[in-house]
Amino acid sequence: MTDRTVLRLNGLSKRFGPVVANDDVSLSLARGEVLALLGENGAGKTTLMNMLFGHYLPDAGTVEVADEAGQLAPLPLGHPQAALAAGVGMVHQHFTLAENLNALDNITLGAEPLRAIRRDRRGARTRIEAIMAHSGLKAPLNVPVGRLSVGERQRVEILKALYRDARILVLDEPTAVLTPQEADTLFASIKAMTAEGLSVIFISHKLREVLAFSDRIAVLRHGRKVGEMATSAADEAAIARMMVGADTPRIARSAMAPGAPVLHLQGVSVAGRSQRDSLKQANLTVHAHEILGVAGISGNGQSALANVISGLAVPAAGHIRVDGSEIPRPSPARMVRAGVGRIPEDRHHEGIVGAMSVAENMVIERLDDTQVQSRGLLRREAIAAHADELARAYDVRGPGVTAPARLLSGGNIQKLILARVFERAPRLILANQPTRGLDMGAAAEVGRRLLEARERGAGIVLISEDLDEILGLADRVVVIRDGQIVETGSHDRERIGLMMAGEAA
Amino acid sequence: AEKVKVAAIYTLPVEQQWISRIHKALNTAADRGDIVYAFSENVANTDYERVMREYAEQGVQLIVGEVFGLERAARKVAKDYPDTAFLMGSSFGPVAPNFSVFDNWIHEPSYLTGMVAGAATESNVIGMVGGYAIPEVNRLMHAFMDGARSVNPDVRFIVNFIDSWYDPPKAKESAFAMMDAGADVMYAERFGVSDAAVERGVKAVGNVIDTSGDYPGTIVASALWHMEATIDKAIANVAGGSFEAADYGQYSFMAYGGGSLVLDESLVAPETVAAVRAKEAEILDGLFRVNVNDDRPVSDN
Amino acid sequence: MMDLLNILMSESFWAASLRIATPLIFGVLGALICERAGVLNLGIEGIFVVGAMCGWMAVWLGAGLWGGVLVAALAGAFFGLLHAILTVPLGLSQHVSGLGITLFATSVSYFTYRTALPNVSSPPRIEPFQPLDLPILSDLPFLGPVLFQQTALTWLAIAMVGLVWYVLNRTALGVAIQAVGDNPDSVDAQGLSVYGLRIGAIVAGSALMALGGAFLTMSAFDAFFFGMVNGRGWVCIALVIFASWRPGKALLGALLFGAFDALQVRLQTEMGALVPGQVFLMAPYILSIIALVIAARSADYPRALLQPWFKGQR
Amino acid sequence: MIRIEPRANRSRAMDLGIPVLSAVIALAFAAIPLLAAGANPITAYGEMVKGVFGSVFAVSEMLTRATPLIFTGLAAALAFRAKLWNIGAEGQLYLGAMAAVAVGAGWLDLPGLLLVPLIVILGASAGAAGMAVPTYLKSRFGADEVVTTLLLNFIILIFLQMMLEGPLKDPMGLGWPQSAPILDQGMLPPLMERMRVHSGLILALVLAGVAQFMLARSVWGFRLRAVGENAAAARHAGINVKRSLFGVAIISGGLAGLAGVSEVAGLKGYLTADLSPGFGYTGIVVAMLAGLSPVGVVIAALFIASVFVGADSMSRAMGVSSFLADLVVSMSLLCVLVGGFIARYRIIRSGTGRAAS
Ligand SMILES: Nc1ncnc2c1ncn2[C@@H]1O[C@H](COP(=O)(O)OP(=O)(O)OP(=O)(O)O)[C@@H](O)[C@H]1O
Ligand SMILES: Nc1ncnc2c1ncn2[C@@H]1O[C@H](COP(=O)(O)OP(=O)(O)OP(=O)(O)O)[C@@H](O)[C@H]1O
Ligand SMILES: [Mg+2]
Ligand SMILES: [Mg+2]
Repeated sequence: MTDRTVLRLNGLSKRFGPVVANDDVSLSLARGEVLALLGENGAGKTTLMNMLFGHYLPDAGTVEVADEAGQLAPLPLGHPQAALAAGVGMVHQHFTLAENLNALDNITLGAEPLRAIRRDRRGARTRIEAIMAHSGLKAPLNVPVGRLSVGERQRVEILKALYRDARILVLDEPTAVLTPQEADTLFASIKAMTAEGLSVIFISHKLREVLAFSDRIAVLRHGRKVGEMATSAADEAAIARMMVGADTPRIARSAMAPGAPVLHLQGVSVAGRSQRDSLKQANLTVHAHEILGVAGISGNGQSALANVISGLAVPAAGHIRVDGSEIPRPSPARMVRAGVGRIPEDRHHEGIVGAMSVAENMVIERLDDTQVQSRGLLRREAIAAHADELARAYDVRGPGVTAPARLLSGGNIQKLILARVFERAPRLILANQPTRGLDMGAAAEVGRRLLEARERGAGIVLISEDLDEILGLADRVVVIRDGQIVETGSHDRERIGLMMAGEAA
Repeated sequence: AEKVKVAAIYTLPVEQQWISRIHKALNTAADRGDIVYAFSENVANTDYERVMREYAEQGVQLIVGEVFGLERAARKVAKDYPDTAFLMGSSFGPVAPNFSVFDNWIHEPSYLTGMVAGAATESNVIGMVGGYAIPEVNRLMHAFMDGARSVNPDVRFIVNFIDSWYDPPKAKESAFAMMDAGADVMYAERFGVSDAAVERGVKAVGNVIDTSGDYPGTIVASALWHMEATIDKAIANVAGGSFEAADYGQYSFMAYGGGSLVLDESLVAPETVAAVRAKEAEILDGLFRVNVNDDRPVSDN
Repeated sequence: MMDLLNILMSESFWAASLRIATPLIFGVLGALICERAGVLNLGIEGIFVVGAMCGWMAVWLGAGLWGGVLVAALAGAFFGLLHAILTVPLGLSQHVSGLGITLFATSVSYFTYRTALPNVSSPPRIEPFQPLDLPILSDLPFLGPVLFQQTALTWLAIAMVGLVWYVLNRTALGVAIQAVGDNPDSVDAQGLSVYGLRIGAIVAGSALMALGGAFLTMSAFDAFFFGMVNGRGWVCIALVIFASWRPGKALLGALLFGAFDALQVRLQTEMGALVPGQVFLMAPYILSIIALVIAARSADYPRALLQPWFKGQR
Repeated sequence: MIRIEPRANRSRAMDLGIPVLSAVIALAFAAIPLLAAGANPITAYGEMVKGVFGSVFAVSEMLTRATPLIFTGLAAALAFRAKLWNIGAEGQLYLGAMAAVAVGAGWLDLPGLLLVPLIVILGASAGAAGMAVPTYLKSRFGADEVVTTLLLNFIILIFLQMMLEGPLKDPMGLGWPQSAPILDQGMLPPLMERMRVHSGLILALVLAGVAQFMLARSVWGFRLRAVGENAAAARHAGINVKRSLFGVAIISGGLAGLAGVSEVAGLKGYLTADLSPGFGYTGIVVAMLAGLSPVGVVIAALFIASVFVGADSMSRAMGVSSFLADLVVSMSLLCVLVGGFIARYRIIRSGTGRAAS
């Protein structure tokens, strides 16, 4: 094994102020191997990879990378340039693309000498096209990246690494924003490349793909490595136990009779900036005691639908009825008043005001409430008490309710939003990608809360690109494609997948 | 004798033409050994009163400056320091016992330069570029225009203000525009105008300071202001303990040597020189009074 | 109406427009480079003053005209470096640092000038750049006076437009600058230095700005005056947005502003009696706002503008 | 390689000490121009302190200079809190001043009890209108407010000159482009006999307190902070972002307008085109030095005013060019900026991080 080792991390540690993000973590990776790195949100996976790539300087530890001849040599730390030169490529959890540039420029960025007075764009294009043909990862090269879909952007990120001749590829949650089909294609391409000697470390919260595509699994918990096993010897329950340190409860879902309609969209059209975010004559009804799953490939009008329900978009045509009464000119405030709870897709950007306190974020939707204010002044004691109570009830963990919300981890931010939404016992809930990027524990908690609300009598619109999640939670599934909403009348994975691709009615 | 302590407070840098004349006269007095001279330049009007009081507190005997922006406040300061002498550029009158005023009353030589210009123009268009349309400027422009019309009734004026004391490139552009519109004599109230005149080979008339050395062959005549008469008079009064509130404006008149005309006889026709000299004599003898008009001058159409 | 037509047809009007636009071209290009890299440089007004003072002073001390241009650029680069250090590695507020640089650069220039020349009544003059009297070209009808009787600095400004365009759009360095202004992480992840690119861009941009100032004292005029920059730097900040951060449009914007200004003096001389002169003075600014309102819909900000970036932090 | 990390434990001593230390360092830098001009720095520092704190008059002058800076500082701080980049306080100041003289200079001969509030309200309204226009252009057309407010400064200043040569011109002013004086009963009362410091200062301090309170404690402040920190989230949460922006635009413009009212009705009495030596721009600096906190604005304004008045007075006492004052102010500003940074962050020099083999 040693002669085939291409990467070795030795005792890496890193702390951020009081937080120990990584504590004496060692790992090794063999040529052609796919290693899955698992762990809850905040376990330190990204931090570990960032040290490997040179974004962070470790407090202790070393990294060794095999050179072309297969000889392990120490890697200078803290320099992405050195990592790139040593053949390490990294696809970051959050895209690191310049959106004003096209894919070609993004891919060649940093690969060409800055002093040169000419670029060889033709040569670069030829090379990239060869890599695309070889890897099966295709993306348009001439369009500004800002106009590409997330799937295309993800592929550009990987192409960036391949263009730099990466022999070790780090993928930090590459499928968090991809559809199952896209994810499968991606992994198939990667698998093919590993056969030619590419070694891969990938981070994921989706156990299905971990089990399907990795050779080996390493688990981090609270910054320490707590286990390593061959994938062939692993099963979901064992991995979950290792990650959380305990068994995760399974979600139980009982059958329920749907009640009265709580949301009725009739011929709703939204003219979006592009084809992607428009809605065409959409009809949709959601009942009390019902979870309606909206499946679809990303960019087929999901955001337009979400914007209509959350009041951000004013439809060009059609009627919206919530709980039986028509909403004439929708706005977020009117929707809140009508009893709509909204879990936004992008929790960092739309869900919270990071610089404001957890407590303030908990009341931000109900500033007119007399519990929150009297005569225009905030009732600070009441707000704090209320926040403490909610944080306890919804298990929002972090540095306290007076701390800025941005300090919370992703999972806890989502819990904050859940608390804010569910507390008001909404009649209708819009849950847009509610578990994206969450670890298993946190995702299970979201599911449990949604089911609880359904029990209570709420109608729920669950928009998700994770078909497993929809199939697990929804009573009824519709597919959104090209701005139109189609009933599926079934829970058949295959059939829904085909409908999403537009190949069956 | 004991040197008189003099301080000057200027709202613009000492390069500004108007201020440079006061500065020069005070420097001359200092070089002569009559005074100890200190000054603050570029003092914002907001800060002006503080600076006045600071100098007064320091025991300065004579404070010279310009109070066009704070006539009332300045007089209040003077009242608070009755032992200090104030000699201030001002549009209003003196206030007993210690607040005297002056102004650049060189409308007389300006009238004479106007005569030169009126005779010199062949296109009968004269361009005038000013900084701001304040009475100090307007009055001299009107005198100049009157002088030009007196010798050439057909003359037309185009007038432009650039709304800045210090933007020579802009003044130059403004002058170019006037020459494009036919002006062949330029009234150079601002820096930059004469430069434009040199480039296009037309004539220019100077104001306040003598720039003929910088633009030989271009400046046909200049109306000069001399502050020496005013300053020396004030210093003498302070030294002699006889400083009183008075209007020193007359010391800028030609009769006191406060204003004068220079003309380049190689550029001006002899009969014009003669006519101008005759008018100059009339003014000096008190036989001719140049009209004073403080309104904003406008272009003829 | 006839007057207006006559003005617009005259070569001297267009020559004046280009002349007035020249310092603005330098300034807008400089500001554009800084902002493309993600940093607003409100130090521009002060850097103009420094350029005007240093360039002129160098020539006055005997450095020669091109020596003066070089000195001005270096002085601008120095203040740019100061702004860069404050805003890039230290990540301080770009607004405040910029205004601070303007105040600092202006007061250093004024203090230096006054301390060096305590007793001048009229500022010393230099022999400025002369119009390039090119053999045949200058005698061409219309184009001759408009284009070929300008000074070398005007030509340098126009050449800079092409150079900046080329560098930004055709070289790896330019691509990297555009990337760092959009998403610094993209540059960092590819092994390039965010700090290096940004600091370099600000220094280079500031050097260009200083040339705008140098034009005022070495070409448009031949001496240095207090206050002679007179807001020209601020105008450039506006023009950058009008230009949507593109060199070609920057040239257009500067020329438009120059044309408005040239038109303004001409209309004022023609119609000064009918309308208060200030109406004309206001016109270039009002038209700039109108142009901005029209251009705003398509304005595409460098996304990282004003955002500090720290290595190893999220 | 250097790294920058937020300080984990910021001590009180540091929070207070570093700004003071930075100011001291700035003064040390000031020795360079002083020596260049041939003056003795040590004597100069003594003169500088005397110039600000040496007498009641000196202190009152410092407070007089600080007053407009508090108003414009507040104007910038509140707008910037909402990420509305109002660079136009200078113009809005003049709008306020124009409104003040328009009603106060004899147009209405009311008793002071009515006239003063009227002047204050109309002045603030004029400033507010001056900020409403760019805010409208921003929300309607997406026109960047940095540019529009900046350009409006020039437009308003030229407009002012037009007014001062036209409708607002004092018929008794002997042709000078200046307004008629505000009636005596319309003036903000002075605070001290024979001193210039006036009750505009009290108004400024009260407004700073109110702003501080409202920002932290009111729903209005909550909305403002939310919009400024994350407009998308605020909008999603049902906050009317446009209305919030307009609200703060009007308050910001109003505060800048009050700076003009305070200068013209508290100090000068009549309006000229050089009323403000850049108070609007300095207000931005004040606001940022204060970390956009209203109470901080008061401290920062006092600081800037002290440095300016002290250095200005010192330049006279030492016989060096009066351009020194602005130079010392700008050096202090830059040093305090860096000092504030050092108080918040640690700069760590680390080796290149080569791995030991
Ligand atoms: N730059 C940083 N500054 C401060 N704290 C940080 C920084 N980067 C990471 N952390 C903290 O270190 C811990 C580990 O974070 P990391 O991003 O490595 O987790 P992760 O395992 O990748 O989680 P996720 O699954 O949510 O991506 C977290 O507590 C995080 O808040
Ligand atoms: N390296 C290159 N080689 C050949 N053609 C190119 C290259 N880069 C761009 N082009 C083409 O040149 C034209 C102009 O390029 P680009 O879009 O970068 O300029 P622009 O952004 O419009 O210019 P500016 O920034 O001056 O406004 C386009 O048609 C583009 O496809
Ligand atoms: Mg992570
Ligand atoms: Mg381009």
